[in-house]
Amino acid sequence: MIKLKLNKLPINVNEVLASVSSTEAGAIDIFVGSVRSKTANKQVVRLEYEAYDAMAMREMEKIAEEAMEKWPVHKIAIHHRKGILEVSDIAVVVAVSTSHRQESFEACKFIIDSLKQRVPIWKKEVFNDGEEWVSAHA
Amino acid sequence: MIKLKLNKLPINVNEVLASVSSTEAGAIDIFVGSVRSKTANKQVVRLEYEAYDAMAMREMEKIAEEAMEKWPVHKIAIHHRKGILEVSDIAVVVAVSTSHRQESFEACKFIIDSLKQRVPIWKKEVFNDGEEWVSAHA
Amino acid sequence: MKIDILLFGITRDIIGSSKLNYEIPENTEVQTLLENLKSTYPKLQDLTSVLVAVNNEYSRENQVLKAKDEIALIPPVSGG
Amino acid sequence: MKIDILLFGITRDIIGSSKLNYEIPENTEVQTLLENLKSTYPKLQDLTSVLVAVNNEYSRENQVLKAKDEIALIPPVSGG
Repeated sequence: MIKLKLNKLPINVNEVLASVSSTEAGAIDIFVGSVRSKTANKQVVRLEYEAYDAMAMREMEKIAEEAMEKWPVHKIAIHHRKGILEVSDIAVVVAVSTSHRQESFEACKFIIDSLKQRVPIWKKEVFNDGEEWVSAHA
Repeated sequence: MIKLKLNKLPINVNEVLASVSSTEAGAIDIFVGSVRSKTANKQVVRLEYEAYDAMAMREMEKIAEEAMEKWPVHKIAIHHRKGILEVSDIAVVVAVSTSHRQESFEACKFIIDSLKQRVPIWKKEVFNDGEEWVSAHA
Repeated sequence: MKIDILLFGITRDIIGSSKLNYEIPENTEVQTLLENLKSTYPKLQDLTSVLVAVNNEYSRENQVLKAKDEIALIPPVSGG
Repeated sequence: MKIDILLFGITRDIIGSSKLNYEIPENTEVQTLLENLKSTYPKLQDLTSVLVAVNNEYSRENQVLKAKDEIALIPPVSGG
């Protein structure tokens, strides 16, 4: 079972956890990505996330389906936030429940790695003296 | 910074998350181990956990320190519950915050693997027709 | 034919709009569209990469565009 | 000398108490204690493993036990 969310609401990790819990799944791995105060020694004021919503949901679904083919996974949840985020706000949570822990780590890592490579979401870092779309330029 | 807990209280994942959050740490991996309804096709009624408290705390601390030597980790939290647990209750949560996600997965996996190998905590599975200390006999 | 191209992030900043109405010949391939856009908007050439999505999927370079396709430019993604 | 041995899990069930007061000669090593216990309580031999902790640390086999050490039997752990 796959639960996806992409909106401007704060992410509640307990809610994500509940959405992948199962009496058959003894292991859950949860990855939480949050806004760091510094990038390359520059102080971050805020981040602005935007998404190509329909395609982002589609890509997240594909990634979750790929993970379910690769590993014996019970449930997967991916919540990604968009809009304006302050330092230490949670930007993304990935949760994977499995019967055995090894698979939960591997599938969770695969999902967040793939999300960062493929899902059409963009973040702009805003500093005191300027702003920059992350990864746009080499 | 290392936060350890070993007691009979229910584990709150949001509390564990908060205890490892840091404005410098963009990545947190959280492992959640909970009670499965079945073991080897036998229905589990409950689990009974007990610990050699002083040594268990000491071993968890050593494991966390080893993780901090191996990886650039900001904070580590390990909460383990003891006493009587029902199906789907959380038995253990390990959380690791790092600057970059790869290390959070590796350190979190190392900690839960080491905990299961070394920390003096025991669980007894109670079935409808008997009970068994897990792993006691080959 | 006229197509609408959805723009996000740095490509929206470069082109100055979140949707570009753009004229292409019938049977234009994705790579030709990209070449044309890069020549109209040279700053696109400075980006690490620009991909084209068609109907919410990453496209192939030689994919032929149709008038009713939903077309979007995908600059380097940075979610997470 | 008399020592107290803390017992947990299956070892407590086998020996029937959470603390065993046990007589050992001066300078007894960990492995000798284990051999003696296994002969007094043969069911300990059926376990996958039994280790001895001394002062909250896993001990070495040839470690010599002292009267004031905190000694515990550690059957196979199963936390998590």
